[in-house]
Amino acid sequence: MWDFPLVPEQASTVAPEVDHLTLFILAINIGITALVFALLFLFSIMYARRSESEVPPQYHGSMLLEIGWSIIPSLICLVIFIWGVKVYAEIIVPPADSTDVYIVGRQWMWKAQYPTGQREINALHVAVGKPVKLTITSEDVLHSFSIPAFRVKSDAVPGRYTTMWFQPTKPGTYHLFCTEYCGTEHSRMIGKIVVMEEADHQKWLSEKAELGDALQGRKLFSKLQCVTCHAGESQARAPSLEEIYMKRIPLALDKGSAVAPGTTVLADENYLRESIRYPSARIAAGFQYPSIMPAYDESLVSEDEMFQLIAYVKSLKKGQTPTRIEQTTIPSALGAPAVRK
Amino acid sequence: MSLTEKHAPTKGHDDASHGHDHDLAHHFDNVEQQHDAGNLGMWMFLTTEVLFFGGLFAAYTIYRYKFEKVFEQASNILDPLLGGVNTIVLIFSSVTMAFAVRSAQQGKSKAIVAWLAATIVFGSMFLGIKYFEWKHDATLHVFPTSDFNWTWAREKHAEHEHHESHEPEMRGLVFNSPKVPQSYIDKDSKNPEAKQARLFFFLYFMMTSLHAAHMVIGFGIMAVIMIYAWNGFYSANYYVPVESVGLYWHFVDLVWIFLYPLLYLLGAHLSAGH
Amino acid sequence: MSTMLDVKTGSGAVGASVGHDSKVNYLNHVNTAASWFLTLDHKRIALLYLVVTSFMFVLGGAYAGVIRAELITPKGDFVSSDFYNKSFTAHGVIMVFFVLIPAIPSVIGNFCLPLMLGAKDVAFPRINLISWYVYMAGASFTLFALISGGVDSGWTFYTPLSTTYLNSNVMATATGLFILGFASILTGLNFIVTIHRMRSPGLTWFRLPLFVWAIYATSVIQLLGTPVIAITLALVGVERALGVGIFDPRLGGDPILYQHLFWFYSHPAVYIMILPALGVTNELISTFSRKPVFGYTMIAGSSIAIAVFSFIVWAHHMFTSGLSPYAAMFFSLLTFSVAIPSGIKVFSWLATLFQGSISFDSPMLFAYSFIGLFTIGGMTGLFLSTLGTDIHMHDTYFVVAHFHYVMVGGTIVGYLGALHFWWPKMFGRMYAEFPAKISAILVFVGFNLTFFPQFLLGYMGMPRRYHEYPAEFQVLNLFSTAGALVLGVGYIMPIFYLTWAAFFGKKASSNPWGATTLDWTHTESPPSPHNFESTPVVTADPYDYRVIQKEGALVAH
Amino acid sequence: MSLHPPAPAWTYWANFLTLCVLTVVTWFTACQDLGVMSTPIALGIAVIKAGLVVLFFMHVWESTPLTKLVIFASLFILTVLLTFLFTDYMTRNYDVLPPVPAVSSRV
Repeated sequence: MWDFPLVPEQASTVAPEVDHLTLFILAINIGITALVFALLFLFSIMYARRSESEVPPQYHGSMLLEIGWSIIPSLICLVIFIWGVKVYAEIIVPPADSTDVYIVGRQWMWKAQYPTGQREINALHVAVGKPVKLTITSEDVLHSFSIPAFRVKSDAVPGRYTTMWFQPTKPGTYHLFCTEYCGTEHSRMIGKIVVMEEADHQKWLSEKAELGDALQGRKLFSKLQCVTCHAGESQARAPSLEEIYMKRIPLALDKGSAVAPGTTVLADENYLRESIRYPSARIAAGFQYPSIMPAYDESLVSEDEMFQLIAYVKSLKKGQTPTRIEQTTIPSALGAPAVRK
Repeated sequence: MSLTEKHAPTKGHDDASHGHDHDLAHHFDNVEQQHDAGNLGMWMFLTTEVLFFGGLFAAYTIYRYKFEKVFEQASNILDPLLGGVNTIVLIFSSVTMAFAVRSAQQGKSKAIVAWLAATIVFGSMFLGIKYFEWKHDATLHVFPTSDFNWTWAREKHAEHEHHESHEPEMRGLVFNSPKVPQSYIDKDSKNPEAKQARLFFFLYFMMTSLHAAHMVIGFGIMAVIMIYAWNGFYSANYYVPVESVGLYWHFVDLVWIFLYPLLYLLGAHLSAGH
Repeated sequence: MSTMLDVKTGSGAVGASVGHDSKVNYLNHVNTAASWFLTLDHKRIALLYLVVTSFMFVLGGAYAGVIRAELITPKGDFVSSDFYNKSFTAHGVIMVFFVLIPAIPSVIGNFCLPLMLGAKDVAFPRINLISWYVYMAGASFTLFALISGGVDSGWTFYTPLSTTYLNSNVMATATGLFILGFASILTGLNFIVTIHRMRSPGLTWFRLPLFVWAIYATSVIQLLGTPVIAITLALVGVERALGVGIFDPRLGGDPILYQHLFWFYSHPAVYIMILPALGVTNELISTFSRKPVFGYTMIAGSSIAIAVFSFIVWAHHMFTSGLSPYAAMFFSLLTFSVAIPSGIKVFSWLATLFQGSISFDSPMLFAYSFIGLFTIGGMTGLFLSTLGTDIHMHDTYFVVAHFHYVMVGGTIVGYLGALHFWWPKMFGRMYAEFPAKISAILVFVGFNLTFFPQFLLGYMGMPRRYHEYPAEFQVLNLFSTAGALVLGVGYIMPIFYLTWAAFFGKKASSNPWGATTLDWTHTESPPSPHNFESTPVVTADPYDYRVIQKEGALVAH
Repeated sequence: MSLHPPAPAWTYWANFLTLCVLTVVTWFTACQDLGVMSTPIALGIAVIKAGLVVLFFMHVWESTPLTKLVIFASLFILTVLLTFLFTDYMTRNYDVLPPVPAVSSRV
């Protein structure tokens, strides 16, 4: 009964960073708290009332002391803040070579899907030493994807994407919690993060393989007739999507709008998503407002399908836009589907 | 909310015999203290009102930033001319209110009643115009309920602009909203801008109805004060309630001064050419 | 000279100063039901508040009991998850809105403020009474919501859960809180005007007792913050009723905006709770060490600084909620600004004790307890304002422990200290010192036993609002529940001995503690219906213990 | 005795006329297409109008510094609410810091 842990496992690259900062703040905490308690104790003994008519010296303050205990804590706070931002930057900025995994939360389960098509529920299998970037959304209410062993957490917000990343350092099984209260079965919206050796993870991936996300997205791209306008030609009625991901897109200026000239937008997942759900929201320069593109809401493109479309757009290289009549071969970059056993 | 804290001489705590003068509540030392306390209290109350409407203004600002174009188009549905006329009517009621307070400062009780009555008349005129605006809004299906239809609203609004035909529906007091055909509902359900426009109209109705509610409450307070004034309750030494309702009414005016450009004028330029 | 000595013991032997047996006081001058329920006397209104907030505290505590009992085992075997969720919601709503926010301002503030200012009453006695009835109306709605099925949104009412997905009594609760907001606003308004306009001759701003400064700062927050939560809850209500999507992403709205508006009030609300307790502590530390509060100006200024800063830090509740990282850094930096004035206060109290003449009466024990718990609560706040560590600790039990240290260890302990301090003034009778000391110690020990393990749980990653939890967290949860039992006993004891003392305790003198503020030096215990025989004229600083000695002003009326 | 001598009546009428003129001006400018300037102009006129109402109808022109402080405090907090909200909304679409080099080169 007495062997219970007091510190969670350190299983990601940021975990030691967070723990170092925690220890630093803890040291300051203990230092000041101990000082306060010690002085309380000391003064209580030294200055306990000796006689009922005792009148202690009546003085009102000391400018030096007061300035001292305003300035010194301020400086300490500044140090903590700067260190905190440094660790925060590590926590939120994923490395360029991260693997994407898409997470959809709903009452009361987590769905994960890999770009290569594997799907799982309330679990996430990842390889040790490989950075993973999660793109998270929710189908209903707010949730929060929390892995204490990795010291990372991000809310799942319906209607938009949030991201987080981690790089596991230790094989094992760790807790996955929903930490944003989401209704009756909130405490059952839990799961496990399984960190495997890379070879095991590859094996696991191939066992679970299905049609890749990008490939699924390509099918949708044809089925929804996106290709009719996004033809990848300069005369097309809609912008080419080739290699558009993470580019800066100049925005169209239209009458009466407050968009300043030269405004650009980063074509990240959130922008791609917005352009599918609300095409007129931010239109690329050179195209008409309102957009001729119909808006694709949840009934036309579900959150899962949205991830597939985005995966496809992200994978789209120069000259790979399919022609209107399907005849090109499947680009190899999309992760050829493994055959199910 | 009138900060009426004066006690009639026989009421209040049971020490009315302290030799206070007639206009002074027992716990104050003199009439200046009493007046300053009442005045400060009313200003404090108005600060909470600023923040009360401030929450809505914050929501408005954020959504206007996010859905700028749709907010302009939605604003264009409203009639800036009617809004402008209403602005002037409301400002005029503020003038009459200012004169009511001025009469109170001079200790002219009957004049207070007259000016307050004028304020209520012009305030009611404002609400009357508002009523006909809302009635027109009902025909356009812009009430932000499930009945809202953006496609319909834009189409009907364009028709109105071309024919200049406000007249027929202005008759009668009953709200009358023709049924929207299914095709419009289908169109709306595929158009996310409909949701954004609905947000604009939600904010529009929320803000204007909250404003109107404040006016109606103001009428009630004014009515009570008119009765007191008629009976000579106020004097040049004691007129905090009149002054307070005056501050309140001017505040209501202030809110409208900001609502007018934010709600009505935002999209006025879109139909500038017609 | 030696009266102080006698008076201090609070025994019946202080005949010299106590001749009030036959005197008329605010408690006995008239005693019909109407004289209580329609009273305009700030002292009686304070007692009305005392009764209802105490009732609410017991009710909220009972819900806490349900939570702690459920968490004894990792499995959800004591109550259903639905009832568990309703319990923590009820616990939060009742404790935050009906106990912590009104407790010190409405009970202690209402009672002491005019006494400390040398005024006959607050500026607007009728509005004072109205605000109590508004409180009752709000409480009725909320209790109705709880009785008729409860509400399970959490006290934060996060959208879109509260607006679209729940079918419990969100509407009734939101209505109750909307109404309650006006009680808070009216009280704050009344206090500010009172402090500005009702001070005695000679009582300049820098001669005010520091409790008055704290109440002033609190009232500013109440006035400026509360209307925002009122309109936000109104929006939630309208959205629920009409299905408008102002906070619902499916209808174009933004759930994060709700959090912004909610915390714009609810973060300052934390200071509505803690500032008055900080003010009380100034009075206690000074009185029981017979020294002027060290750094008066800085303490007064820090109360105002906390009130202003409280409005610029709200988004630190949202670091993981999809806030822009730039905004996160901005708010993290600003958040540290609140730490400085809080630190100033703690250090100043220590300096006040230095070279003092410290006596350990029960109010002082609560004040000590307050300093200790507030220090721990405040210092652990550093983890949560720091971005790098907050990401891990957000929405875990670490946060729960932190805010309980501040809001319970701070506010409730400060409130208990204030009750013990002013009880003789309120009822003219002394309570038994021994059980009071036991209670103070039990509260301190029980509190730490309950909430310290939760820091560890939180760092381990246990999320808050969990009905079931992984088995490895059980040991710490057992500690916590055991501590809650001790804490419960510590809380229940005062209800008995204080109530008993109010009716049957030994008569108290007008200034049993040897305090120096007007409420002690110039009024009877209990005060007469109009507080002062004649308007007092103030000629000295608030905490000068020599003056008292020299002039024997203890008994001078 | 009177607590406050009343202001001359013509000040109220002059104020009223100015407010009416400003209302017409704001209506007229709003109907022109002024691009990004239209909202600042409309709000600027609204602020002037509000100022006139506050200063003369509400007698702040001749009021105590305390009243002015109260007004300042409420407007200050309102400004904090409106501007600080934008620290979030205006920076949401920024690049999230420069991308970090690939892990392989870091470890």
